[in-house]
Order: sequence, then structure tokens, then C-alpha cells
Amino acid sequence: MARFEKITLQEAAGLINDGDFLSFSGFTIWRRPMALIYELVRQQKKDLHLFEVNGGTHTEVLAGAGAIKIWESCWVGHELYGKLGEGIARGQVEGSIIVEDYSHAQVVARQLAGAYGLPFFPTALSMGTDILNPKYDMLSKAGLRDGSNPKIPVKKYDVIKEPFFGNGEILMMPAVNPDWALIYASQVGDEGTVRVFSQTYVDAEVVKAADKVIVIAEEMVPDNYLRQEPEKNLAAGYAIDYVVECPWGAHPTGSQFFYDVDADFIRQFYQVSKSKKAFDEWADEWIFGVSGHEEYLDKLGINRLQNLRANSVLGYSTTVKRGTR
Amino acid sequence: MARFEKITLQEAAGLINDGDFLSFSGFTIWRRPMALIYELVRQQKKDLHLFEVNGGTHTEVLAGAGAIKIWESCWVGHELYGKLGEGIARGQVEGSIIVEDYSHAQVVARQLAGAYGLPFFPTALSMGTDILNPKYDMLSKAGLRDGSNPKIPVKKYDVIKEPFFGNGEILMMPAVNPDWALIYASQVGDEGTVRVFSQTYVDAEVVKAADKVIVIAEEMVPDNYLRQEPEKNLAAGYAIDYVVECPWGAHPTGSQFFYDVDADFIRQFYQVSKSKKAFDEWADEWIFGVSGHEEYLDKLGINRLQNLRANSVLGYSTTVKRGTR
Amino acid sequence: MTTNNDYAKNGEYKPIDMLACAAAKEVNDGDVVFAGTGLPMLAIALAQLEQAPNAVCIYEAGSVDGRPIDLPTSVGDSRCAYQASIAAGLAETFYGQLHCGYVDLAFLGGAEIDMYGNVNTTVVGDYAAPKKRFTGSGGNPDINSLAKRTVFIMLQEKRRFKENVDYITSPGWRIHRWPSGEWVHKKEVYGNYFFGGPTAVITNMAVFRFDEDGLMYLDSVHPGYTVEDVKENVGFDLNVSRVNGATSPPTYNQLDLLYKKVDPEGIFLP
Amino acid sequence: MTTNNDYAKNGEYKPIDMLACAAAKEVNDGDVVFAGTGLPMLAIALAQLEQAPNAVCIYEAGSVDGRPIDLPTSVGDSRCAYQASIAAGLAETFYGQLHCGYVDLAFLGGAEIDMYGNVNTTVVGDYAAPKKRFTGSGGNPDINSLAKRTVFIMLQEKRRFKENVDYITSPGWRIHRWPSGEWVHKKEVYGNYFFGGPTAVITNMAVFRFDEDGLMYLDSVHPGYTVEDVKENVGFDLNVSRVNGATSPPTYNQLDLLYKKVDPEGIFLP
Repeated sequence: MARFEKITLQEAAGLINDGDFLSFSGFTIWRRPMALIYELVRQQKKDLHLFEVNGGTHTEVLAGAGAIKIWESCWVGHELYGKLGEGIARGQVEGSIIVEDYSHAQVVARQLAGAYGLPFFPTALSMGTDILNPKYDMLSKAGLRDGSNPKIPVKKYDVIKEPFFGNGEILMMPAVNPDWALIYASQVGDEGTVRVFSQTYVDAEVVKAADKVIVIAEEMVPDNYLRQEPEKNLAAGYAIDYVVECPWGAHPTGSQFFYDVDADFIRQFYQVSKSKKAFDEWADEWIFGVSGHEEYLDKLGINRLQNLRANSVLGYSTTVKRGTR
Repeated sequence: MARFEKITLQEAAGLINDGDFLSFSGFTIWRRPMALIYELVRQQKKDLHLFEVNGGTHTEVLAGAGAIKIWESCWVGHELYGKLGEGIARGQVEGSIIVEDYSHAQVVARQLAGAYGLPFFPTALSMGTDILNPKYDMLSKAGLRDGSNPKIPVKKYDVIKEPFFGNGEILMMPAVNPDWALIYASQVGDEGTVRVFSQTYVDAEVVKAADKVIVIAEEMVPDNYLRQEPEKNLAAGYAIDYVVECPWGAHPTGSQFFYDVDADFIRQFYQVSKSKKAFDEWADEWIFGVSGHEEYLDKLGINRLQNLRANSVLGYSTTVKRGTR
Repeated sequence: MTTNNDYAKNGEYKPIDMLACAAAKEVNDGDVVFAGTGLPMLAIALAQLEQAPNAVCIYEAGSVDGRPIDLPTSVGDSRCAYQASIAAGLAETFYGQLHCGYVDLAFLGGAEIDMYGNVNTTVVGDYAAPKKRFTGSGGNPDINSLAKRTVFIMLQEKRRFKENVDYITSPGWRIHRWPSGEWVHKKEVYGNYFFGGPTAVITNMAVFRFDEDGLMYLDSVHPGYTVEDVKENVGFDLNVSRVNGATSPPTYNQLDLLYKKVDPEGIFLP
Repeated sequence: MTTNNDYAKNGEYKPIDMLACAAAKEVNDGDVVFAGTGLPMLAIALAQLEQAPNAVCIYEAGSVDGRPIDLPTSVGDSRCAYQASIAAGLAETFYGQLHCGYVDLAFLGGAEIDMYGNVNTTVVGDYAAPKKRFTGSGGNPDINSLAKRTVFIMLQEKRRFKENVDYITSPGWRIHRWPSGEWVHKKEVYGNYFFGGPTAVITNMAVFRFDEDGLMYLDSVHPGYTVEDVKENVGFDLNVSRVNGATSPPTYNQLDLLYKKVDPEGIFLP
């Protein structure tokens, strides 16, 4: 067990090479490592290979910046604040991004196998769908299932006859073990114990499945505190490699018990995500136009952020306007 | 979702038929549904088929009573308070109990598959051991792998060539789905939410894998209370079928944050478990000699039980004498 | 005298209200419901306030039987986990609950549907060179795979009710057995994992159900629409022989619940 | 002058103290250790107090990096979870930690061992008609399967160090490939899951290690015993060509820690 190294956002992004295989904490517009995503764009990373459950704003920031070469997932959008993943959609339609589709639970099957060190995970979920249509295996079409990349299985899936109960055929999904897990966590202890609040999504599996783990932490706290309720923790210190302390690091996505989703920000982003030109202008303002995370926060301003602050009992903002009434 | 039914220990045991396939909460000498086990013996159940992780005092009570026909597990003993599972050992040596051995993690693999509704679970753990020696497949030897019992897979295990990464062969363990899960839980809510304290063992998987679930609860509490920290709960109300409120229901095994293991009781039991005659005398006193759980507690007496009471901060007794000093 | 349980009249409710109320009726008391974001949330919340107080809702992001006091905007929202029985992650909801076999009813959406209940939420056109990309599957096909009953909530448009959907994202009653591609009944592919399939499609115009052969038929038409209106908005030859009259409109009580209790902030109800 | 780091003299310590201290030395600082009940607990606790303050201990019942302030009597004990980093269950420890590949060192016991490090904790005699039943495998073979290094702690008796163990519960360096039964190197069976294997056996008399071919050899003999003593208590032809002198006895400091800090209640140390 090497103790994690505390680094800066710039250093964290600097560890990622063009072409690296990334996975993320969170779900759609919740607990995404946004500050690190921005920094990856600032450092102009290219040809990234993404594997994730339901994607979200972070995916679209990378897509808009032209940083993605392969996207393996099942969904992308901004929930209520942006119906589609416009950048991924544009990439797929134009052919600049190789999109490999799964069902959500098939993504989870691959991550569970990766996390548990299993070569595959069986599932009956989403059999009979075009996800399994061999014509639509895009990594195979791109010649990437030739075994030369150990991170890409030679088959998208397999179907085997179950040998124990005469239950017929079942699907098997290969493990996924990305190079990096980029994690936003609610709390990290001084010895590296990781905790997230509310639903845990696949955060634990993403941590375990990756070769290396970078955590951006909303706050760092004494490990002793986290160890008083060890059943609430997600990962032990030896499972993580780098930590960046980064308050508001998930903005504009939400972080339960810290702040709510910045709906207006995402709505605006969704609009600009519809064209390369509009995205570039937006990025000039919000990514390249600020020197880093602190300037980004300054630009957002205290009143905007305060409005997103979670009510400490409920875990979400009770002041932010969400609907039309 | 049918809401659980609140019943008595006698009614709970009455639901179990001779020959039924049972599984249990807990681990060795911790959180075993002992009050229900005693009642099964009192009602003279026979030919039971057990599937469990590391067995313990409950296994040995059933073995001593001659209630077990098939024991599928990986370990039995009383930890520091009784080195061996004498009843199971005697049954195996005499041939009165069919013992099917696995490794601990293979048992867990079977339970995970059962809990997740998967037909099997892959594992690299304990390959190359005599557990997989076909000569030692005792259910097969007994002619029980002919497919006539849907709860017994036609093969003990399978080995397949992993099709995705050229990783060679891997073991696959069949799912297990017992008729019953007999669970001791720390707390059950009035709507059936289940919580256990400290390590969770395989309690969640045992609940999910079984067709029907009986929970004996140390205490019943408002569901609202348990729902304040939903990340600490083990099962939702719809997953359980019957509840018995039964304080001290795990004695002599321990229940973290309620009471410690009754080491003296188990040491004494271990001695009597070494012969059928001694066991019968012990059972006459402690099982048949009391009308039920309340009389059993009366017989133990308040001072003995108070000494086992867990310190509410530490979760275990700080007054019970554990060692030689 | 108008009581709360009287039906509202045409013009007193919006199409989305009708949709939510018709969908809510599909929930039986005690159902374990696995629902997606949006209208499904309104439907399950309304049902819990009316005929199904013991229905339980699972959201894929990790909450089981949550009791939001503020309507969630997504299944990942912490509002979903408020007073939940369990808050965990996707492994728990997809495998520990859904694959385990607990789920009675799925409440899902879709962009396109065919007469077998196959749903597309992925692309328009050939997948290998699509004209348009939607969000993708999300948990839709997973939840639909193993729920005993699935109710789809959709917009009624001809281009959405198609002879063949461009891509089968979510499995209906007739599907392909991959990798061979045979076109067979869902039962053939799922074997012992065949628990059921789509039982209803609810749109802004009508309620559709599926017959014994897994073919969609028109069950009831919402007030203000005719069978012909519906047929004109369906791209395949719709079986209208079993039409069962008009769908009951929302009651005043339901509208009250929807606007005052379920979605007072106007998140999904404008 | 006697300092705390001086070695205790023969007679000033018990065989079990020697065992615990010799075992503790196997822990490197920062190791992720997966340990069983009993002596392994003493060894890891002692190591953490001495050369390996950053070693982390996993117990199979569900605790990761616990910091017991009272010695646990079993891995299921709530004492294991005190100030743990994670308290969960067996799925987490066996699959989320061990199978995931995090474990550096396994600390295990055994009833019988052969020259390849195969260990029996299951039966005496033919398994199908055994003379005696032990407890069974527990997590021993699992932990041993994927730990990078395994240290076995055992009693030195001729009947325990056998040419062939009656039943291979826990896999050494040469094992059978089942179901065919071929006798091969562990590497052949485990493939990409081959991370290592038994590296030491520590008894009340000596320390044994394994050579490049996975064969056990005598490494050091505890004070008070000779190579001959050891050979007489081993049932196979033991390689003594690499003996490396005497095992260092416990230091006064170690004895102090063992009796005053690690096991003051006398749970494992009489």
C-alpha cells in the first residue's frame, strides 16, 4: 500500500496521456469530476477512450472539445436540463467518435467484473436487443477487437449455454479495466478513506476496476471521523493513488449534501453544445478564459453558488428554482 | 409486495418442512438465528439440507439433533470456543450426513449468483484444490445430481475457457437458491426494512437468494428511523416474508452492539457436542427442558446476560472475561 | 355537486395530466415498480397517493422505496433517496433487485415503438451511419427485460409508432436471438428469465395493450380523440377490434394531487 | 545493559511467542494483509506496532483496515471493525478486495502441509470415507489463491509435514488442474490469475521458505533446536542445504508488546 499523493488539478490532468482509457464517478449530472474534466480540456488532451454508465455534462464537455475517440456507454444527456448528448451525437453521426452502445446494466456488468477481477459477468439483461446485433459492434468494425489492445476484449459479448440448471442461454459481458478512474468524492480522509453521500452509483466499482485512481475531494477530513461509521465508506486508502482537494469540484453537476445541480449553467451549456462554434466560444469563456478552478469559482460568484448550497438536513438546495412555478 | 407477517417462533419453525433447504444469516458464532434453531429442534425437524458460509454453533445444534441430511458449506466450528464442528464431523465420518465442501469464497460465489438471479458466478478462487476433485463430489456420489431436484445443480462446478482476453480457464460456480433464509437481524422496521450492525457477512445475499425469508429481530423499530440512513440498511420490506421479534434471539452467538458471544455457553456446548449421548442430555436441558425462548432466557438469568451486554460505544462487552488473564 | 372524484371535463386538464393519470392507474397496490425519470415519476407518485399506497419504487441510480418530499428531477437525484429503505448503487438496483426478480412493474419512456412493443431510444436511421442520435438505452431495456409488466409512456406520433423501429433498444414480445439473429418470441430468448413483457403503452391520445401473441392493440381512446385519430398517428396496421371505450379522464382529486402535491414546482407539469 | 531491542534468552519466551514474532517479521510496511483468526492476528498486530505501521489488515468477514483496541477472537468479531476503513461483507472482502488483486500477503494456518506448500484443513484419510474431519477450508484456500505471498503458521510435527497431504484444501506451488487431474505448476492452473503463492512456513521450530521450483527448504532454525530436530519432525525429504542460521528470537520489546498491548487478556497467549 503506497499512501496516496496529494497533487494539484494541473498535476492530476498532467498524468493523463492522449489516448488513455478513462472512467468516472457519478451518474448523469451528479458527482462528476468536472474541475478535472475542465483541466483536461485546458491541457488539450486528445483521443481519449471513455467507458461509463449514463454519461452527462462531463462527457459532453470532452466531446465538445474534440477530446474523445471512443465512447463506450449506454446513455448521454443532461437529464431535464438538456435532452440529448449533442456532442456525442454529432461525433457519432459525423464518424469522429466511435460509439459502442450497451445497456446500462451491461455497463454495470462489465464494471462489476472489472472491480471483482473476474474476466466476465453473466447477465440476462437486455438480451434480444440490437445492442447485441453483431453488425453494430463498432469497435470490431474499426478493427479494434484484434487483441492488440489488452483493454479491448476480442468479443463485445458472448452467449453461453448455462451448464447447471438447464436454464438455456445467458449473456456474458467482458470485464472492463480502464487506465484511470477519475473520481469526485464527497469526503476523503487524511489516510485516503473515501466516502460519498446518498446513492453510490457505481463509484466503488469504478475505483476498483481502474489501474490508477485520481480523486478530487469536496473536502478532506480526519480518517478517524470516517472510520466511526465504516459501513458508509466506499474505498480504503490503498485503493486510491492521487487526491486533489477541490471544493465545488463537481460544479455544475450536483453533489448531494453539498450543492445541487446548477440547472441554469447546464441548460446554457446544452444550448452551446449543439454546435462546435458555440461550444468553442463557451469554452473560451469558461475553460480557457479562466486560469483554473479558483478563477472559475470567482466567475460564478458567491450568490450563484450559495443558491445551490444543499440544505444540510435534506441534502439538496431548497432555494434554487427548479421548475416553472 | 406483500407486507411481512408477524408470527411467533413456534409458527416460524412450523413453516419449515422436513427435507427443506435452509440458509442462515451470520458467520461462525455471530448473529445466528439461534432461538429459531432451537425451536426447529424442539419441533423435531429432519432431513434438512443446509447451505452456508462458515458454519457455527447453530449448525452443530442441528447436527447434534440429527436434523441434517445434507450440509453444503466450507467450514464449521465455534472459533476459539470449540475447535471443530464435532456433530458435522461425526455425521460425515459415520456417513449419516452428506457433506459437500467448497471454499468460503466459492460458497459466496454461489450465494452472489443466487442473490443476483444469475445462473452462475465466475471465480478464480481455490482452483487446483481437492474441493474440485470430481471423486469428492458427494452429491453426485449420492445420485443427487440427476436434475430431479431443481435446487441441486447437475454439476458441482464448471471450468470454461474465458473468451474475451485470452486469460485461460476460469471456474464457474452455480447459483444457490434455498427454500428458506433464516435470518437474525439487529433491527427490523415496522415496514420491514432490515438493518444489521458491524460487518454484514453475506446476510444481504442470503435474504435475496432464498425463496422465503424469516427474520428474527433483536428489536423492532420505526421504519422512519432506519430510513434516515438508508445506506446502512440491508433489505427492503418486500424482501422478507415473516418477522419474529425476539430479543437475545442470537444467544449464545454474539450480536454486535447488543451482546457478545457467550463463550462459556459455547465451550460447554462444544464439550457435549462430542458425543450423541452428551448432546442429548444437553438438549434435554436447554432445548426440550424449556418451553420456549422466554424460559430459556430465564434459565440463563439476568446476571449472565448482563455480563454479555455490549458496550454501546464499542459494540462488544467489556466486562466478559475472554482470555486467561 | 362536484366531488373530488368526479372526472374533469375536456379543457380542464392538459394532455400531460391525462397521460400521468392513465399511467398511474397501471400501478397495483403492493407493486414493486422500477421507474425512469420524468412522467414515470409523476405516475408512480400519484398512484402511491391514490390506489397504491403500498407500491414501492426503485430508481436505477441506487434508491429503493424512497419517499421524496420534493419531486426528483432525475433518478440520480438525492431527493430519490429521502427516507428510502435502501440507498446503494447500480449493482444493487440492477442485480440485487431487478435481476433478483423482485420487480413487478416497469415504467419507461421511448422515442419509437413497434407493434411488438420493441422500443428505440438510440438512433434514427441505420445504427452504423445514423441520421440522429438519441440519448441511448440507459436502463430502459434492462428494466423492461425482467419486469413482469412494462408500461411505456410515449408521445403519439406516426413517426414514433412504426412498423419496424430503426434500432431495438428495449425488448418487446418478438425479438432477435443474437448472435444468430433469428426472430422469435421473447420467451425463446429469455428462457427461465422470461417473466413477462410490455403490457401497456400510454400516450397523450390513447391506451394500447398487447394480446396473447404480443401484438399491440388499441384499448381505450382518451376523451377528445377518436379511434381514427389514433390510427392516423400509428405507422402500422393497428388492431382496433378490442377497443374498450374511452379512457377515464383525470379526476379533480388527481389534478389536485398532481399540481399541489406531486409536482408543485412545475418540473414536469408546465 | 539490557535494552528493549535485545533478544530475549532461551527460557524467557514461550514457543508461541517465537512463532508470533517470526511471523510478524514477514510483514512489509504498506502490505495489504489478509489474515485468519488466531496467531495471524497476533503477528499482524505486532508487525503494525513495529516495522509495518502502514500495513493494512483485511478480515474475510467484512472488515478492511480495522484498528481493534481489543484483540478480536475471530474474524467475525465486531472488534475487527473498530475504526475500520470499510465494514461490509464477504462479497467485498473476497471479491472487491482479494479477487480484485489488492492483497500482498496472506497469513494463514494449516493442519497438514506438503513440500509444495499444499495445505490440508479438511480431513484425515480418504475424503470420501474420512477418519477425521477438521473444520474445513474456510477462506484459507481463497486467500492463498490470489495473495502475492502466503505465510503459513503451523505446529511442527512429522504427521503435519507430509509427503502428500490427505486432501489439498489450499493450493501450493504444484497442484491438480481439475477436472482432468493433471499435476502442474500453480501458474498453469491460474494463468493470468497467478500472482504468487506460499513464501514461508513458520512453526514453533523453524522458518521454511520455497525455492524457485516451489519446493520447501529450511531457512532458519529457532534457538534451542537443531537442523536434525527439524528434519525429524518433517515427513518428507527436507532440503536443508540453504539453512541460513538461527532465527532471531523475540526481543524484549516484542514480548512486551505481545503481552501488554496485543493480547493483554491472554486470548491466544496463555
